Amino acid sequence: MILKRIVLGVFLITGMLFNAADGSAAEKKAKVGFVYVGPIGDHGWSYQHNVGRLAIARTFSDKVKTTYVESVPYGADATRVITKLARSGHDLIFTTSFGYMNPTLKIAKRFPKVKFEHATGYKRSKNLATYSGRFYEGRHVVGLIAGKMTKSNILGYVASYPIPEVIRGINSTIIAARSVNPKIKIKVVWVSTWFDPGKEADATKALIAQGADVILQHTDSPAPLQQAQKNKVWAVGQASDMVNFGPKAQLTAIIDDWNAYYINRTKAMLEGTWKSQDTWGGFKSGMVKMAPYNKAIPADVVAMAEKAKDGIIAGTVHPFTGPIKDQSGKIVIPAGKTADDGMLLGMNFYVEGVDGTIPK
Amino acid sequence: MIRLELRGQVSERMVYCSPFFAVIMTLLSGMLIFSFLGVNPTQAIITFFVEPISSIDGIAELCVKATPLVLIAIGLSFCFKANIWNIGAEGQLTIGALAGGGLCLLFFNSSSQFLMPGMLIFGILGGMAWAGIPAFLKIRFGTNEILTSLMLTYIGLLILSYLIHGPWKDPEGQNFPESRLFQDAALLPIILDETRLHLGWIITLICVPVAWMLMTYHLIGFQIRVMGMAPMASNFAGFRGKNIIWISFLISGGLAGLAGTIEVAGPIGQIIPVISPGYGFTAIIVAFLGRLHPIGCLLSGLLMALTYLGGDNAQIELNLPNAVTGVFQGMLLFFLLASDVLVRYRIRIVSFKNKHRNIG
Amino acid sequence: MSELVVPVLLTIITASTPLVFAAAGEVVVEKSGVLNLGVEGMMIVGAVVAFAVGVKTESATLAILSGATGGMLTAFIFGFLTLRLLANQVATGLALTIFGLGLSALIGHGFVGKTFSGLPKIGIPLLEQIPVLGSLLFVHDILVFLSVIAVFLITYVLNKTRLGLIIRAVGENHHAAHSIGYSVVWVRMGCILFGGSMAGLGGAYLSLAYTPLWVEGMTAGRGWIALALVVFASWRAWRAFFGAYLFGGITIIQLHAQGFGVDIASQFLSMLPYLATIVVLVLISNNSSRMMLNAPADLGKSFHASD
Amino acid sequence: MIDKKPILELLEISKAYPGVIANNRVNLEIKPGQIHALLGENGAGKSTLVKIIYGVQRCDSGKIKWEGSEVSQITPQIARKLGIGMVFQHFSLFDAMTVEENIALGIPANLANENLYQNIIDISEKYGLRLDPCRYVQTLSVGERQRIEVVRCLIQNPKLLIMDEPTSVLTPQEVDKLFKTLRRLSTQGVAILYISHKLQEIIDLCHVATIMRAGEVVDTCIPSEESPRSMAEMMMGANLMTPKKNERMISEKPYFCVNNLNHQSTMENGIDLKDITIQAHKGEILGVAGIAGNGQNELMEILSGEVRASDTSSVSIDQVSVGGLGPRKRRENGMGFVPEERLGHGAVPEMLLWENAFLSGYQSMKLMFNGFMNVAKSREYTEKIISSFKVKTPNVNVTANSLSGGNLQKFIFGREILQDPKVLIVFQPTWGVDAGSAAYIRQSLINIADRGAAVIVISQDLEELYEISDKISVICEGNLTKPKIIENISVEHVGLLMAGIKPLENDDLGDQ
Repeated sequence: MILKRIVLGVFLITGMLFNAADGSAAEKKAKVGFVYVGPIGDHGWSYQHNVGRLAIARTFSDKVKTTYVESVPYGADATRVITKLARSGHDLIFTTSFGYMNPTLKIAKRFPKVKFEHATGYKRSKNLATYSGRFYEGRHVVGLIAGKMTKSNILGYVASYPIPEVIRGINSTIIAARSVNPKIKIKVVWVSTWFDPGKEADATKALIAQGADVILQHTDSPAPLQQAQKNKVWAVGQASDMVNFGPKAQLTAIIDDWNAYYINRTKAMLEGTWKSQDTWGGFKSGMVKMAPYNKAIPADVVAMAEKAKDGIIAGTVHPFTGPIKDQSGKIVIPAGKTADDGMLLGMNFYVEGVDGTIPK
Repeated sequence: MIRLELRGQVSERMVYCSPFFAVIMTLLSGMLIFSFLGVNPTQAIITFFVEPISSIDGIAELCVKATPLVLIAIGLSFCFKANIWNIGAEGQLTIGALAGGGLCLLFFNSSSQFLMPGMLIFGILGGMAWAGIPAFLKIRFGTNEILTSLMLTYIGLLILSYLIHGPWKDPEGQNFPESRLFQDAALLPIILDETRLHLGWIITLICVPVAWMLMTYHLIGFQIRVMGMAPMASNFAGFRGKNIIWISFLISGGLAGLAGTIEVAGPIGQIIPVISPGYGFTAIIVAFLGRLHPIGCLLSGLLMALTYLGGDNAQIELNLPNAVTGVFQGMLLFFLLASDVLVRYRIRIVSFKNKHRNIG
Repeated sequence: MSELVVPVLLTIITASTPLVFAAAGEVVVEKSGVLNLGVEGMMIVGAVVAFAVGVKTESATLAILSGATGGMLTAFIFGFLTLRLLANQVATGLALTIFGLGLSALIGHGFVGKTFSGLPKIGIPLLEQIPVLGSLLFVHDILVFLSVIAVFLITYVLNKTRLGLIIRAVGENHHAAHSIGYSVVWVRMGCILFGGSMAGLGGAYLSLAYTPLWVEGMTAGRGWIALALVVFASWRAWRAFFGAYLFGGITIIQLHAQGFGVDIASQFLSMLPYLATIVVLVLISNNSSRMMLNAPADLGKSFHASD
Repeated sequence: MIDKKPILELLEISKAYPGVIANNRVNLEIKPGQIHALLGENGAGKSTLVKIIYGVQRCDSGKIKWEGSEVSQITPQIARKLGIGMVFQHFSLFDAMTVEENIALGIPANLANENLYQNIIDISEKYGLRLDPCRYVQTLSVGERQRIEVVRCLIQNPKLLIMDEPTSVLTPQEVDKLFKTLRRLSTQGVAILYISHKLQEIIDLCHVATIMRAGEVVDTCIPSEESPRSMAEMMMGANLMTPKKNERMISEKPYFCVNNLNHQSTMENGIDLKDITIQAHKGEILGVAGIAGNGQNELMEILSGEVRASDTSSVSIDQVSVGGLGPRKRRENGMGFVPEERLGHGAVPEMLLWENAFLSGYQSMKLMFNGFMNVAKSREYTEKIISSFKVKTPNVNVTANSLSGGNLQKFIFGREILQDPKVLIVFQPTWGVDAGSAAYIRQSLINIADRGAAVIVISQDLEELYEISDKISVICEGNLTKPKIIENISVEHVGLLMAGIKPLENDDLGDQ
């Protein structure tokens, strides 16, 4: 206890010496802050969030000032940066990666007046909302198209880490693909990184060499698409429309579109209607979008894809509708039932049709 | 024409003055860059260097950030003084964090007051074990320790990745790659309310004089220095070279492991996929900037930490990209390293004409 | 069989080429007695400069040349600091990496999302028509050929020419080299610049051919691997070449093995190249006299004429 | 010869290093065919002067004239082009390269062609300097290494050959051979600048001598008209002190023994020790003569315990086996050591004097307190060394490398001797030490023997061994001869033993 007081005393004195520069941030504009896990130049996950930030800046150019901090590592640094944002007068702070969950929760407790939004997490509090995209809906549409476009009946999947988000995407794809072509198999290569263009390209080549003729990816760079273009096979863009990296190869892309959500939440904050909530938006809310379809896809396939998309929006189609068997053939979702969000969020098994096992 | 002239003796004055030259040079060229980027240079410098530490919280954050850097750099100083190139502190930190954190996960129900100290000890042992491998290989097979310690870093990071995606995943964490949150008994106590300043900083402050005494006035430190400066003289005095290799590896591994455990039991509070944003590598620079002296390491660790805090600040306040921090940091280091020359050499400006007369 | 093996081998070639450039360049640098740990920094500057020029001019030749120049200029900073101002080589190299990563992000800011057409494949007439081997060995882009030529040239120059003799002499005993009249500083500066341009070419290969795009941090640690390869190869360019292919090979084969459904945690598969390096290192260290003969005796030591 | 024009003239050459004036207004001229001695103590500025001539160092002021015309800038390349060749005292050779590569590096590029191999063989045969161009330098003896340097010069047909202390590593027989070569070159019109501090050699070989002291030329003379004594006094500027030997009590039984020791060298291309037997008595100085590289390093390592022999019983003190002990434990048993290299072996160059005193004295002088260095006590001990051995230093807080060679060597001797060793083993005690310090060190060796210690001196300097030893053994190719009483064995005899030739006559002469 005595120690604490001494330390406090020392710090108070030093603090006073330096206090001159503080307290100058008396601006009228509301402030919205973003924390990105990667550089905004990754052309993937962080890049798309930054697109959303720019949308806020455009929409509320006279009312809101946006700031961002990029390449913030998980752990001690994340806490510091988020605290710094909260402390420097930000009203709404988006922390855009899973690893920021616990830091954001802790800081939200300390700054009850600041509103926080954490992407892809599941812990909420009064001033901490969560949001994420139902990208598996997009993967369903992609699965249907891939199922129709493949000649070799082998799909290749470049995967990052075996977390539920990624496994869910793989399952959603194969379920959809097998619904139009039961002979299809999917090969998964784990690259153990979110971001290494070279390695992603190598994994793509490995998949192509083993017969895959549609490449899907759950990593961040456009390298797999670019490689597919080079090898003249199909591929699907990730996070943004990557068509200029593979104009011939890209069948479509699953776009993370945060613009509408970010604008809505900022508006709610400005109007005082902001409430903590969990948003898991899909096609319906516009958080997940499909990029324009490749001209080479036959019209009936496009129509089928669009129909599935409309069905998902309408609620008549669910990508995880029973009967769904896991790899051992055991029924995990009985006929007529659909997977609930809890099951989806914690998904850690492969369904039938996936080659190999989930790395442990 | 610039000419360097060897000083007869190391200039004591320059040992202390040269860092200031470096900082002034960095400030000047930094201002140049900032005005080039269209930012008010004075404001940028204040944002970078003054504002981050103009509050108690800021100073506390500075110490939190500096803690692992200083600890590891002190440990590395022992190795580098002995002319042993351990560049695998990052791996030793990771394994230390896993050992310390693993103890906590093993006794996740425990609220024993011995848990936290036990974790710190385990962390030290873990780091020592990982550093012991290159030490063993060097002694037994003469294997180059630069390579083995670097390779072991990659392996350590992959072990972390494996554990966190597999056996150590939080059972209630919806399959996300994070461990349980550590219980309170496992966390380092906060020593300054309302900040994140934790016991680890006190441990660091204790380590500095202890390391200083050990290095300068203890037989162990003496042996290490003799071995580094003149290995033959070390043999002459009858010091055992193998023991010195062991000791210096174990000290640096132990301190890196301690730093790792302090990170997970301090600001992070759980095991996450990225425990350190490269502290093990940054600390190499910190060690050299600190002239391999514990006090120097403390000062250079604080300076290094300040550049990170300043980098956050520059992004938040000035909307400068993270890349500017890297360039700025690089420049600061270049100037600091270059200014070291003044300690041992005198700079003479020689005009070209003059030079010719001298020779003729 | 060849339908399966050829693509694997081709992938190994692309995966290894950037490592070959960077490692072969560093062999020359270290042979002259300089330890430059900033390979990663020089590589990524090379990558971004090459890509930027490539996008602006649409000229592959200009892009490659400027990639080499970018790496060389970055290396010059290192050379100036360590040779003229006698800064510590290890710390300066590490600082160079931090600096290079930052600088490349600044330069590359406007080039994210841009594309480059990639490097055209060149076939060697006649040879390319050999079945299997032709497409494997004789149809590549210019940089792949260049990397092989560079390894041959470096091996030749270092071992068979006077220039190589001087470089080795300077790395072996800089005081002796100075006293018989060689400028240690300039020989080393030349080697550092050469090493920088080679690292730059390695980076250029990444951003022009391997994955023709620019994203921040795209070298993803390859510079460090290249450094490891130099010691692994006990300072011989051709061994660094094979080391790079071995390393690339293990990485690629584990990706392919996954496609075949080999059931090991991906983390353990990813460990293989690093474990293999340690094992090989232990094996060759046992023959320590051979190691010693190749290791430049004055590696990492600063030189000042009046010392 | 006298009316010939000088080939090289130095006018008012000055050069200063921080804290030292190495050359002060030096004038010198050398004529073709002349063997010109440059004589001076260590540190007199000879080496700096020749480095300036060869362009390795630049002078601060002064002029250099070559064949009558001024040379504005000299680098080693230019020097070689002019026709200057140089054999360095510390060879400028590269261990990990072959003889041919080493020679190629030191000659102009146009000579380093495909004929080089044959040229080397031709030259070496012509002058009787046998060399295999394919060998790696690290496998060669010191004598062979010097041949590389000489051949490297001769291959360029030099007009001036500079030799910096060439004989310090050669046997008397090898010296004769070298002199023959030099005389032959001289008759061919080659000027030779011969640097040495060995007076007899200069009298035997040189036509003219220039004598330097403290950076200045103090005298010139014709050596054949001088005696060693008169030249030594010119060189030193004072009268020489010769060590006094006293009658001593020599112990009956040997105190320190090595019995039939065989040892494989741990060094690359080292010399294996074969069946070594040493019996050192208290109160006696045993000299071990030999040419460098004949196993002295290995012997020193074994005696000091830095390397341990496989048969641990082969080394003993007072009948107690110490063969398995390292240097630290051997010191506990009353041994003291002075290795050959002062900087880096006997002392840590960048460490302060008191830390260097601690280095070997911390046990016997009890300079430690619970594992910590007792700084005050270490300083006190250092002060004592400095005062009792007349070490010139401002204080105890200077680094070892700031002391001159002689002062540092006195410091190291003081450090060992003040620990009062029962057995003192020294290796090249006065190598590179100024004559004043050398005499002091020799006297202190005699004094400690007077006090009853067993002393072993391993040295290449025969004069020195004759001055101080009671008995002498010769080491050659790892074999050690039986010791002979010094008065009973001639220098020539020792020279033959050093060269590995066993003289037949009088073999038993002088055995104890």
